[in-house]
Amino acid sequence: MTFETEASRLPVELRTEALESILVERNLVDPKVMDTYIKMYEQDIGPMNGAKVVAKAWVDPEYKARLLEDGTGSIAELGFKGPQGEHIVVVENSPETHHVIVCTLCSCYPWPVLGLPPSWYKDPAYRSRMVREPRKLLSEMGLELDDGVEIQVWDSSSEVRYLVLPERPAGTEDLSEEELAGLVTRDAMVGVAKVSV
Amino acid sequence: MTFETEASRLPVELRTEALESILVERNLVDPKVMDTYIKMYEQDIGPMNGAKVVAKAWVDPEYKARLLEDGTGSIAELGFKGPQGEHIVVVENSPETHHVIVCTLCSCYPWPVLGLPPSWYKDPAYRSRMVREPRKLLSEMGLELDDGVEIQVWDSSSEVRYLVLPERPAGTEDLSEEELAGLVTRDAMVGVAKVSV
Amino acid sequence: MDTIADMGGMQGFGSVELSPPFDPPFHEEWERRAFAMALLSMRVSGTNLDSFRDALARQHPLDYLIDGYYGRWLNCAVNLLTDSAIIAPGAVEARARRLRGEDVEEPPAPEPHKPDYKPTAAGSIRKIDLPPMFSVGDRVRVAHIHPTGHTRLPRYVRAHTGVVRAIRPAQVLPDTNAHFLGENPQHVYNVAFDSQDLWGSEGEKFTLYIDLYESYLEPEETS
Amino acid sequence: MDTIADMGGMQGFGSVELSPPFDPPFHEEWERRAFAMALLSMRVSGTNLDSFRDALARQHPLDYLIDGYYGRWLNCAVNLLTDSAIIAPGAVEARARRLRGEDVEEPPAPEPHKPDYKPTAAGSIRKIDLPPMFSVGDRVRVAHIHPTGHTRLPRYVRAHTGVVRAIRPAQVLPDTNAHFLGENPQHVYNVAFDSQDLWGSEGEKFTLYIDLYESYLEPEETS
Repeated sequence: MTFETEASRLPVELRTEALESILVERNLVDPKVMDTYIKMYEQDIGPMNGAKVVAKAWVDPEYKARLLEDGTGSIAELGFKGPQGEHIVVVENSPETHHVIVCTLCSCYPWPVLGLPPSWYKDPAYRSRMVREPRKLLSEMGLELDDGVEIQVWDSSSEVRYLVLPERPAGTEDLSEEELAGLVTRDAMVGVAKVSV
Repeated sequence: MTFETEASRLPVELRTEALESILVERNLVDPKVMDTYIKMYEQDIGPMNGAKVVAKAWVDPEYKARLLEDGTGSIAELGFKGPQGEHIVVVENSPETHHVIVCTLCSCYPWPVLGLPPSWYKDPAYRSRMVREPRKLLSEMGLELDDGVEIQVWDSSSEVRYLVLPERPAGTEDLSEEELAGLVTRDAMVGVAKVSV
Repeated sequence: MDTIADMGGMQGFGSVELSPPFDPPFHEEWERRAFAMALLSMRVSGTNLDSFRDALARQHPLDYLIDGYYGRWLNCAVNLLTDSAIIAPGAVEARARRLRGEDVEEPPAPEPHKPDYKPTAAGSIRKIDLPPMFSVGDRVRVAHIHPTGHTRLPRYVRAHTGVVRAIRPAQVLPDTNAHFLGENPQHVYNVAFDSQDLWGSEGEKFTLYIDLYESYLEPEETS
Repeated sequence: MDTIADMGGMQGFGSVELSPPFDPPFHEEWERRAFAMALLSMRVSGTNLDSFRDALARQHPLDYLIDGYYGRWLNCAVNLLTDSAIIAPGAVEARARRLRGEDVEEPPAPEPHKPDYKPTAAGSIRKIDLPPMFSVGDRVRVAHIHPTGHTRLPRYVRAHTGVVRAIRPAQVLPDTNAHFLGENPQHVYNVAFDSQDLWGSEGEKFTLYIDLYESYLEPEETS
C-alpha cells in the first residue's frame, strides 16, 4: 500500500462512528458501558489521585517509606487501583537526582494515579527523545536542571508503571495535606516539571 | 509538532508551485533548465539504455567479461554515464544465484542505465522488506524462485550503483542484439523479474 | 517487531508542545468513543492486552502517525475485531461511506473465529517457581534479536550491556501471549544502562532504566 | 541519524504494488517540477549530494511518508534552501496561501549564508594514498554507533559481523561531507552478511551485500 495522496483517506471521526454503529447494531458493545468508561476517566480518575498520594508522603514519613518500598500497596491504601496499575513503583526526586517517566513503545502510564496521559506524553517527539536527550528535551519543556543533577529515565516497557514523587517545595511548612495536594501537578508526577508554590 | 489532523496541510502540488514561483521570480532557477532536466529523464535516459548493455553482453562474450570486471567503463563504451552512475557494478544472475537491488536509506538507483526508479522501488514496503524477506517479497511481486536458488541482495548505501545482468532466456538464439534488447525489462535489471520471450 | 511504534531514539520528530496542566484527556467526541470501543474490543474479540499492543504497533506507519493517539486505538480495535472475524475486512470503510451517503455495499458479518485462548488469571503478574536467573548487580547483555512478532524489547537497548537494579514481579511474556502461544511467565528485571554506552560518548550523560523479560537477557560474555 | 529514512527491516509497510513495465518516471506535473527544482537546489544553496540526502532524511516522518517520493524531494529542497537562507522559514507556505487567494504576508528574502564549502573534485570518488585497512576475506564488525548527524550506515547492520567481499573506489565520507566538515575520503568495502545473523535463525536464508565506509568498521574482536 502506498499513500501518495491523502485525499482518499476516510476521516477518523467517521471511521469511529462507523465502527460503533456496527458494534452497537449487533449488540456487541453497549453504549452505556462505553459511557461509563469515558465518565470514569474524565471525572473520577486523574492526577488528583496521584496528588493525594504525594501530599500524604510529604506529611507522613512512615507512609512515604511504605510508598517507596511498596508503591502498589500504599497507593491502594488510598483507594487507587485498577487497569494500568497492577504494579506501581514510586521514584523519589531529590536535589541530586531527577526522575522522568516515558513509554517509548506505546504510551504506558499509571492510570489509577494519573488518569489518561496528556497529549505531550503521547507525542512521538517525547517518546523518541526522552531516552536519548532528556536534558535537552526537559529544557525545551521548561525544566532547566543544574548540570550536577543526575537524570534517571524510566522506560515503561513491562506492566510496571512509574510515579515520580516530586520534591516538596520550600515555604510549604504550614500547608495542610489537602492544600499540598492542590499544588502537585501531573507534569511533576511524570517528571517534566517541579512543584512550585 | 504533532499532526493530529491533516486538514491544515497544504497540498504538495501547491507547495511545489509556490517554491518554483519564489525561485523563478528571484532568478535563482531557470525554468528552461528545469525543462531540460525533466525531458532528459522522461525521454533520453531510461531502461532502454540498460537493455542495450544487457543485450550486448548476451551476444558478445568479451564485452560481458569486461562488463562484469568494469561496469562503469564498459557501460560508458555505449555512451551511458552521468549522475548516479559514478561507479556501476554489474552482478550476473544464473540458475544458481539470483541478485536483487535495493536502497534502504533512500532510493539510489543506476540512473544512466535505468533512468529514474519506478514507484515500487521507492515504496517503503520494498525498501524495508527486501533486506529482510526477499524470497517472500519477490514471490509477492510475481517472481517465484526455487528453494535451491541462492538470493543475493545488494543494498546501495554508498555511491556504488548496481545493475543486474539477467539470464538470457532459452529460445532466443536467432534474435539480433536489437531484438534481444527489446525483451529486457527494467524489472529484470533490478532483479524482481526474469526476462522471458 | 521492528515497527514505527518502537520510537526510542528515533530522530526527526521535532519538538514537544506542552499541554496546559489541566488538559482534559479527550479533545473531541470521537476520541471518547474510540477509547471506550478499543478497551471493549479486547473482550469482544477474545484477545488480550498484549494482542492489543501488537495490533497497535503493526498498523501502517502512516496510519500510526496521522491518526493520532486515539485514532491508533481505533485502528487497533479494527485489527483485533477483523482478526477474530467479528467484523469483515473493509466493513468499517463501507459503513463509513454509507454514513456519509454513498451507496456502497457492506460485506456480510463473517463467522467469528476467536483465538483459542483463556488467561490463567487476571492481569499480567504471575507467580513462578523457578528462581530468577539473574541477581541485582549482575551485568547482563540484551539479546541482539529481531522477533518477527510482538515484543516489548525496544531496538535501542538490543546488543547493549546493563546492570540489574531490581527484580520485578514475574509477568506473562508479551511475545508469546500476544499471539496466544502461551503465557510463558518470566522473571522481569529492571536493568540500568549508561546513556553514553547506548548512544555514544558525544551524547548526554544519564541513566536509562528499563524493565526486561528474562528471555531478552543473556549473561555478559566473559572474554 | 536514526530516522524514518532508515527503513531496512522495518515492519508494517504492507505489500508492494508493482507498476507496469513502462511506468513513466512522473505521474503528475508537480512531480516533474519538484524533481528538477530539488536537483537545482543543491547548486542554489551551495550544498552537496550528501547534504541533499541528509535533508531528505531529517524531515518529519509524517511528511516523509505522506508526501511520497517527489514530495520528499520538495521538502528536501526547502530544507536546503532555508538552511542556506536563500528563502525564509515559512516562505513556501506563505506563497502557497497567496497562490490560493489568501491574503497573507510573505517573509522578506533573507541575507543568504551558504556553507563555507567547495568540493575538491567533481563527484564522490577520490584517490587516497593510505592503503585499505581491510582486505578481501577479512571478517569485520560494524560499529555499534548512533551518529547524531548524517550517515550511510543503516541500523540493521550495526553491531553485526560480516566478511569483506570487495574493495570499492575510495569515496568522500557522507557523515562529514553532508555537514561541510571535510570530505574525509575513505576506503569503501563491500561487506557480505549472513541474513540469519542479521535477523535470526527463523528468518530467510540469503546473503546481504552492502558498501560500508572504512570508519564504520572495526576488525572482528578476537576473544
